[in-house]
Amino acid sequence: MSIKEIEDEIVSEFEIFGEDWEGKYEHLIDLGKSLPMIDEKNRTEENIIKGCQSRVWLNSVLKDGKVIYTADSDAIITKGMVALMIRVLSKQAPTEIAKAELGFINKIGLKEHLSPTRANGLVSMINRMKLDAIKLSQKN
Amino acid sequence: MSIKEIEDEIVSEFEIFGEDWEGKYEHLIDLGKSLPMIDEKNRTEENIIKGCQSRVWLNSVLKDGKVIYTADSDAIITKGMVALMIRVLSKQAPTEIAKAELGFINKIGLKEHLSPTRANGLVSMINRMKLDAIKLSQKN
Amino acid sequence: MIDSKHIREQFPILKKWINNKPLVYFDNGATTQKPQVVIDSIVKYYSEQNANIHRGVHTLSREATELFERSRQTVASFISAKSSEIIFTAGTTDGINLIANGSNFPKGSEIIVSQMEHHSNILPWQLWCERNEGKLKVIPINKDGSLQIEKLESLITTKTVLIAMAHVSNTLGVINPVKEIIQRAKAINSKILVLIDGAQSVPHMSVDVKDMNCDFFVFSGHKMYAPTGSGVLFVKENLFNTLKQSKTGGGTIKSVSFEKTEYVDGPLRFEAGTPNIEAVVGLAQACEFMNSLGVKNISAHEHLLLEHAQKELSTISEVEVYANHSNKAAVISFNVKGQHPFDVGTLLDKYGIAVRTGHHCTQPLMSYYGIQGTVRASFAIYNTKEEIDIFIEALKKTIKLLN
Amino acid sequence: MIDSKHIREQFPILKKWINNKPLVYFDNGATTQKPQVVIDSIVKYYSEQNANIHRGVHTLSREATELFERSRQTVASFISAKSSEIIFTAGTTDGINLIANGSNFPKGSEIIVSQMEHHSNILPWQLWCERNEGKLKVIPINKDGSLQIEKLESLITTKTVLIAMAHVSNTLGVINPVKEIIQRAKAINSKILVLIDGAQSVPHMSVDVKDMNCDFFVFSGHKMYAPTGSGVLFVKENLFNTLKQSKTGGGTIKSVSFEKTEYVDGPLRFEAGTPNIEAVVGLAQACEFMNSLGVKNISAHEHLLLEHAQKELSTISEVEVYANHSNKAAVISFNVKGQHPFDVGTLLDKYGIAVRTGHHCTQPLMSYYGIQGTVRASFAIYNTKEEIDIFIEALKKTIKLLN
Ligand SMILES: Cc1ncc(COP(=O)(O)O)c(C=O)c1O
Ligand SMILES: Cc1ncc(COP(=O)(O)O)c(C=O)c1O
Repeated sequence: MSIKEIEDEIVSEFEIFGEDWEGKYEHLIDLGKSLPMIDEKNRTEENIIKGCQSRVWLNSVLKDGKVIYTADSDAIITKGMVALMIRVLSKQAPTEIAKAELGFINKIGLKEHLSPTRANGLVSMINRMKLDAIKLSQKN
Repeated sequence: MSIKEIEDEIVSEFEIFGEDWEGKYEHLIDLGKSLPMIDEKNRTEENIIKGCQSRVWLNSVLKDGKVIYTADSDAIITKGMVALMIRVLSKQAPTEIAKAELGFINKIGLKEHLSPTRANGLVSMINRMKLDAIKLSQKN
Repeated sequence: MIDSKHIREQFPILKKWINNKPLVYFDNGATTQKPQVVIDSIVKYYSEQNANIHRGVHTLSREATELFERSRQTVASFISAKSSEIIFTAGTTDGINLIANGSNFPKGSEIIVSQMEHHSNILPWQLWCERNEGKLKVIPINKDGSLQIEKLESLITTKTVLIAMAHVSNTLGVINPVKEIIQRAKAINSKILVLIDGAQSVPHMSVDVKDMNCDFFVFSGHKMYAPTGSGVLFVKENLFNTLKQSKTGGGTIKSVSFEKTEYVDGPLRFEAGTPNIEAVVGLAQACEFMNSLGVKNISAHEHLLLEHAQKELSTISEVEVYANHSNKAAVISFNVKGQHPFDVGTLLDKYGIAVRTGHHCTQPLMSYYGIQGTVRASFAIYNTKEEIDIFIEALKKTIKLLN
Repeated sequence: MIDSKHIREQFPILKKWINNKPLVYFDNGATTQKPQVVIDSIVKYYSEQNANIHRGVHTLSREATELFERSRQTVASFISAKSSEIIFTAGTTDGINLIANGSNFPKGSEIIVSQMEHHSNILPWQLWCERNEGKLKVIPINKDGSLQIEKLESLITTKTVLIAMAHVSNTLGVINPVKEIIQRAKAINSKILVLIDGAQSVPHMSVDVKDMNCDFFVFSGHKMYAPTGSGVLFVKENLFNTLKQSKTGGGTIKSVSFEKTEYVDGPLRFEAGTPNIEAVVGLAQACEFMNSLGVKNISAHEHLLLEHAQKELSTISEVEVYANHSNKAAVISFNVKGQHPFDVGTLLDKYGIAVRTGHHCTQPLMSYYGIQGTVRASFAIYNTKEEIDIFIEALKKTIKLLN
């Protein structure tokens, strides 16, 4: 599926919650819990993205022209957001990742997490995902 | 005349101006102009009282138990105020000077010159006049 | 004693709804909201009184100067100081830096802080030590947040020049026995200076710097109902001449030439540039607001809130409260076991409750407890028991959501 | 172009009467009055938006942070800078001190200022020189207030590290050819840094720091319709890493321990403590106010006032105007022959006219002219030709009274 298609899928998945933010966050927390843990060897200083409060670890590799991301966070809500980002961007082509606009976050009503001042480092993570994708594609 | 009597005299002298501040200031300026210059030898660094803007020179001597002040200023309105102060306090006994409240300034509608923040150094001058009086009386 | 309804009406922001819930503002340790009288004093200042001060001959300038200096008097009385001991600053951090940059301590001196200090009362001294071969020493604490003051004597050496410590911990709320510490330190060496960081005490309790016998005392207006950008540095009168200027410019001088500048004495020497006149006027208004309620009444009300919150929190088994200390201002730091404070704070916000999460600018204290951060609820005069009940309900739901 | 009546209505204080006369406010060089939109932005901030910024997870804090950072963007655009180059300060004086205390200049360096500098752009460098065996050199001026820039080359030596000078003289209004000076200095030695004091330029004319190619640029909010306590220090991006911190504390760090502190990069490293959020929001609003009128239109209107005032003053034989320079902002300094400026100012105030008298924090400039002080009338967007006529009438009466 393309990035756009996955985004649309997530949007309809979240639509059922409507104004029920508790349901929405419960789902987000579940997503966080079910995200596979990052390999212990990839939990490095280099892979860390520091927000003021919660931390994110991100590892990126290129396989058959697609970027494979694994990631983790010490805060579960952040980890839920991370899970969504991985679902959308992992296994996509670097060029597609670089130009993704990720409008779905706004559409599912979680745009507060995208505030440039948000303490959770999610914005930095998205930037890092794109940067990694570009770097990896240039290396090969 | 006592300090109080001179103050009263000045108050009635200024009463004729009523709300006519131009008349009042004209009179003040005239008083400034007619104040005898301070002796050149008393225009010393030591006798200077620095306001932010205009300067006052004050010289005090004790004669027959009374303080004789001479003073000057480089601004004519300040000098007018200085003239009034001298008229009230000069040739009075140190103890009387020290306890004078000088309510006449308020009564003649010139209290803006008494603002502790006034740039003309008048408040400092009054303090210095009292201080000099006390010092002179203690010396003898 | 305190009529909450009446007080709340004076704070316009408290009418706000957040995420479709009425705002419950428990982030007062970070900054307090402002009462209408303070907002009005700003509006009045700019609508009727604004002018630059000190040197102006014209009426507006003279009146603004009088207003400014009257404000200095009000603020001085508020902490039992003289107005000639009050330097207006931009805040607590600004005041501490002014002392750190202006001190005349010899190279190699030792400075003592405590384990619970705010970064603003650590970094300026760390920097001073770095640049002057100095040594930073730390008064350790106990798990309940109390200082190990019995260690004080062994920390003090002949090189000790300053003790810099918080009156009240911003993270734990613990009230430190500053008067006793000052006494003990000065008994060892009367030349040791003591700086008290009152950022979290002045908003909540009566402070008397004379009785306390501190040498420097700093606080921020914005944490005590006053505008942002206002702050106070108290300097004991006889110490003014020992302080170097670190910031200079307009308003500090008697005379200037390229060869030689003569500075004025007293507070004005340290207030270079046009001061934040509006904020100073607002700060005096905030002092009057607190006086009108009675600072003792404020303490008492907030203490009731603290006790209620502590009691309620203790019924939630997942909650771990830090510093179960008996002498506290109305601040509680806690964590939900196994949960990140960020998650707890994010969900509480969804319920309309504003708490602070994270390290609260006290990373060394976090290291002591071996944690990344806490959730902090801190109360002010306009908070109510009902709000605490709403908060406890929301916290229970939050815990459920996270599990 | 500029509808004076409409503009005046936006400044509530202009309705004031002083000594039974309508206020004529010509003390804009000291501080400007504030338009209703700026006052409203403060009221709105405290009534709906107030929270401490940067680290908060809750909605109010997040929104306040966004507002603060959006304000940085607005202010940056206003002087054609990037927002990553904007440090918020408490004012011009604060910004200059931050550079003086943060610079890494080697001992014995030489710093060049001009004869017309404000004390705030002299004393910090004088202090630096005193403490670092440095040397302060002075660009001389001509009677018309122009700089003797032909002297620049001979003042610069291999030890010159900085030129610090005003964009516009606060006493004379003269606009200095800063772009040319920067070009000439950097042609001699590209490492020489240039700090421009824009306190009197930003309020009155379009400023483009990129085009000017200065390294540091400072100004005050309160002189450009914004709240007291707001100020800006522009630092060219590549110079951030050369600046030491002179003020540190909360908000500047990545991590803190007693052993080692890691600081963040960029402007936040220099904004220790809770910033003056309200004033920053108000400053952005003031930029928008000026943008909405058009900065070029403001300049043009003020220039008309200047020309009218100069023409009228030239008809009074007793008046001596300083600096008959062709390139001026709307500032006039003058004296009445044989009269003390204090007397002139005091009487003008009686006629409702607020002018500044004295040395205007430029004593070295006063020494150059061999005078104690001047009377200064300085104009802003809300002043009118009619006010100048009232002023001229009052000045004539004043002269009569004094003679
Ligand atoms: C040219 C100039 N520089 C510096 C300053 C100092 O500005 P502030 O008092 O706002 O720090 C002023 C204001 O008087 C000024 O006109
Ligand atoms: C104990 C303590 N010290 C210092 C500070 C710093 O105050 P400000 O940010 O107002 O400078 C704070 C505020 O967070 C504090 O709580």
